[in-house]
Amino acid sequence: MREEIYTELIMEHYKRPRNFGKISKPDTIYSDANPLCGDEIKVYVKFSGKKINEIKFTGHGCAISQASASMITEFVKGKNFEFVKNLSKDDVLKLLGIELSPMRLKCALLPLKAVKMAVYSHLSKDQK
Amino acid sequence: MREEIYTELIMEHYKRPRNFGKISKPDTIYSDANPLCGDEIKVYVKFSGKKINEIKFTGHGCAISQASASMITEFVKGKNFEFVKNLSKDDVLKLLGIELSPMRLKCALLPLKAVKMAVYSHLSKDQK
Amino acid sequence: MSMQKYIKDFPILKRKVNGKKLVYLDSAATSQKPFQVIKVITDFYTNHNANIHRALHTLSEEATIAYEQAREKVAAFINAESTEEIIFVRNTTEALNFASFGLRDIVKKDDKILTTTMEHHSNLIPWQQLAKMKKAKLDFVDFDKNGYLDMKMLDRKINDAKIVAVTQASNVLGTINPIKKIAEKTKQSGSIIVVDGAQSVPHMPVDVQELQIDMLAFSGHKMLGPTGIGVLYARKELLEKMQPVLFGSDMIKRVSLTYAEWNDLPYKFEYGTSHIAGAIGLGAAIDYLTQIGMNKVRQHDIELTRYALNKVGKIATIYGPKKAEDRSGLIAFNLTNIHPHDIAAVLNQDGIAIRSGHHCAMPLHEKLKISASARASFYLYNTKSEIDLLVKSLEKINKIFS
Amino acid sequence: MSMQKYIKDFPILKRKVNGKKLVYLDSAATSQKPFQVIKVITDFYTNHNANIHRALHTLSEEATIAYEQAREKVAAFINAESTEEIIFVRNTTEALNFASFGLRDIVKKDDKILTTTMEHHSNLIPWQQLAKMKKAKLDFVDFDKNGYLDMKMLDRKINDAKIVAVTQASNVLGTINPIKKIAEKTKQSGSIIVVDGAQSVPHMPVDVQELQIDMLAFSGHKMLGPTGIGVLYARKELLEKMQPVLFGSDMIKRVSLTYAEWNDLPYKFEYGTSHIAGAIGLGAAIDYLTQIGMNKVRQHDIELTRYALNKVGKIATIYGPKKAEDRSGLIAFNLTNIHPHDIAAVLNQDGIAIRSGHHCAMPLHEKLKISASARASFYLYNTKSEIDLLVKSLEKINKIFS
Ligand SMILES: Cc1ncc(COP(=O)(O)O)c(C=O)c1O
Ligand SMILES: Cc1ncc(COP(=O)(O)O)c(C=O)c1O
Repeated sequence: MREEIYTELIMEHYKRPRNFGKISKPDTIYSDANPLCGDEIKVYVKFSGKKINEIKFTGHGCAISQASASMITEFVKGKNFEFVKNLSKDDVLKLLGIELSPMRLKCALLPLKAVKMAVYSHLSKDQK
Repeated sequence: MREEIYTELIMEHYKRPRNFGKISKPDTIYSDANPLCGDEIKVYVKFSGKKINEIKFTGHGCAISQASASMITEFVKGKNFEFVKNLSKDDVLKLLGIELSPMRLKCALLPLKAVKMAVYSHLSKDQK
Repeated sequence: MSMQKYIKDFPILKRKVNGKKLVYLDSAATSQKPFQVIKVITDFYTNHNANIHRALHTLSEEATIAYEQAREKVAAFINAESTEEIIFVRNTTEALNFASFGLRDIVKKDDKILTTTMEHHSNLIPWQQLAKMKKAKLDFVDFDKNGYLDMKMLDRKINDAKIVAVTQASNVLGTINPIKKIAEKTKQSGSIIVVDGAQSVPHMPVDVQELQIDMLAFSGHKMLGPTGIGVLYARKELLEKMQPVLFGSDMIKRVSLTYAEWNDLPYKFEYGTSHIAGAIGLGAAIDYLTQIGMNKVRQHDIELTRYALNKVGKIATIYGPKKAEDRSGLIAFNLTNIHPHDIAAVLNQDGIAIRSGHHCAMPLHEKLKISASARASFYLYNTKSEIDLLVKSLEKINKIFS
Repeated sequence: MSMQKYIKDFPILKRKVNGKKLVYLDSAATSQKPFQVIKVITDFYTNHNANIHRALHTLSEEATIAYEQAREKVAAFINAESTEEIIFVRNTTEALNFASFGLRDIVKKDDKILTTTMEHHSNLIPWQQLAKMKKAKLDFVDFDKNGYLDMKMLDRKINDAKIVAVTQASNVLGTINPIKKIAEKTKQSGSIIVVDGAQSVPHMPVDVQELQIDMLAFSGHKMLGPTGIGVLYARKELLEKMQPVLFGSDMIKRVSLTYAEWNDLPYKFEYGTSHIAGAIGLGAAIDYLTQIGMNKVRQHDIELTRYALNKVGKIATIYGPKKAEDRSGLIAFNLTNIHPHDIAAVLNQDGIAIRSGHHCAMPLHEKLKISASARASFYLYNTKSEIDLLVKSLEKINKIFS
């Protein structure tokens, strides 16, 4: 039964998301949206060297996307580029602790996509 | 059985069409085509007053359209505008002496359409 | 309710979803199909399949006749003057594109195209694009806080409009717009009225002559018909002035390497092999609806909507008019502090299918200051007890998320 | 023959026409459908019907998965690198329109678009229109008296061409053009090659990467699939540069009243509700063809064509190459002094379905100095004994008209 996607863990993160908010003077900002449902996310990152020093997000979305953003930002804080680059769909699902239908997967993966893009865009700025 | 559309009468008109050819200095010429099959017809008419004095046609098409052109031109020669205007699908079928499927009907009716348009276009020139 | 006897015609409604009997409340997205429609499609492929307009053999004749009969059924259904005015297209979106780009020679620089802020994207983007292409102006009529079109604003803006593009029924607010009134105004100002009938034609009697509509777009799949088929109606006189947008085989009379002459109406706008089975299936859907009677279909929508406004209205914020008579058969709503996705996901656990999101009406949602909504939409096969099930489930969701 | 066992899958072939068993020789116009395809369509409407990409409920998920699986099947069938390169459209004609108008920002004044004199109108008119719109030049490669493309003329004309639009198989001459060779030349000159695959993709293995094709258009209805669905393949890099031609809902990421941002590939080119059942049906048709093997399908075509060239060639003038290996599975022909319509009409009396006319290739017919031709076309369900029946009937016609 998929009702179990609304686990205590998910609901807890949804109701009290970690890292929700803005960073003043971030090194990079990245926004993305899920056009099919209107979910939006904006990721703010501050780096120290190759490490993610601070990360926050704003936006709105369903419980899954909000909980996912909360958990992923928590997970990558203090980690380096390589770590973020290697994060996969399965890592997100492991964090969330649930199984998802393809449609719902998009909700869960939007934050990961945004975090990766934020990191990549900083990386490409660096190399210029 | 529709094979009977190739009656002796039809085949006779097809092989020896009446009024096939051009009129030099006609009062009006009208061309039409059946885009779906490539049948083409060009009708030449000479009037005396309100009467069709001379009528000929050129073009190419299947046995049905050629026989129809042959019979219709024969039928309207010497007749007046009113007579042509009132000609119907049924008149053509009566002339041909056969029944036709909707698709084949287009072949049979192309000459009638062309003759009518030739007459109308002359009429509208007259009224200007 | 008097529609009860039709439910058995829809095989999918016997399905279970997550162990529960399916409650399908997403007909505004696409309707379900009665077996009468499915059977006609199957029968076409099984017994009559052939290309149309192109061959003299029996199958081709049968297919052509069936296809053109479907066109007659559509013409009769909306009371068009002639079958020449019925263009088969893919869907409402395509119809509206053909309407807008078909008018490209008529719209000049600085001309005004007037539409509304309650449009589906499909009745917005084609006009945005046409305006951009021709450097024309795009202007909007707003809706008021009850979801009604602001007719005063419309009066102010309509006089110098060249085209007025408006939906007959909003797919979010449910609002049914006074098309006849607006059409009369366009007749006075000499503008062209293009009506998005995606949510109206399937649900109420629509008579293009009585309403004085110049162009009307709608989709087969929302009115019990198959996917991939829709209709653009336009008055013959307009169609004659309009340019085709896409080009190809059947729409041509004569071609040389450098020149092409368009075919007669309606073929001028139909390119390549048509969706023959789709048109025939739409014809069967129209037969089905006609046999029930569109007035009865409309009446049923009103009853369900009134019931839903009342019951769901007690626990949710519903957008649009308060009066069921002014609405089509749908309600878009939100529960406090619960994302519509989560509503839809939990409802699905109970076998209830609704839609959540912006329903392809982002500007409308922005105006309502929400990013998304949940929407339950009804058709002739829905019942009041299904709405009761919806309410029960919504109450449960409120509990889970409290 | 080894295809015999598949005939029973096609229910329509059991039909009688004018009291005779149907002999269907018009597959180049549209193919018949095996029950496996019909069943998938019926099953969709009966058990899974919903709109796609838009809702979270189970039916919508099932429909979306089935639709996207169909896209994967198409991608695998022509060996596209990614499903992002597969755009579902109405038919070949629409695909070629999206190709031509999609390139409108790339084609400049005086640019040359090169095509051939053996094209179907669908691969001619869109380029005529694009050339007109952009004041570009349209040039043509001729075919020789045996129906082969004049490769010397092509060599002379290809160097400064921006786009080369060519059919892989002629629907009248049957000629299979050397697409790989032509594509290699376009790679040298930096031009884009657009291939009309309407008559090739259903009948032979087509590998877009191996052939180095930039864009490929084909129709579902000619390859055992339903009507109303077709495919535009284009390399991702090209699709990214191309502009959408029609505009609407699913192809959009963000919209405001004055601005729209296109969605990711392939959705950027799919507007409004897709022909969901059509795509799924096409997927089933591809499964069917793949299971037989496209090499075997091709081999069967060659055998039947060789037989027909020999037998029909004795009493009729057949156009195009003499070698069956260089031809697709069709023959267009004429009997002396008998109009093709009359041939078709009398054949129909014997239950034999062929096509007569210009087959949407007027310029080709002009080049051949004929106004029309009769065409018999084959597919995997046809047999040599059906060709024998055709020959017997043609002999009879010669007698009637002598
Ligand atoms: C070579 C060729 N191109 C294009 C087409 C057009 O296909 P459709 O009518 O499916 O768009 C056809 C079929 O009629 C064809 O034979
Ligand atoms: C008001 C309105 N207009 C247009 C459309 C687009 O219809 P389609 O997706 O069939 O093109 C819809 C349906 O989604 C709609 O509700």
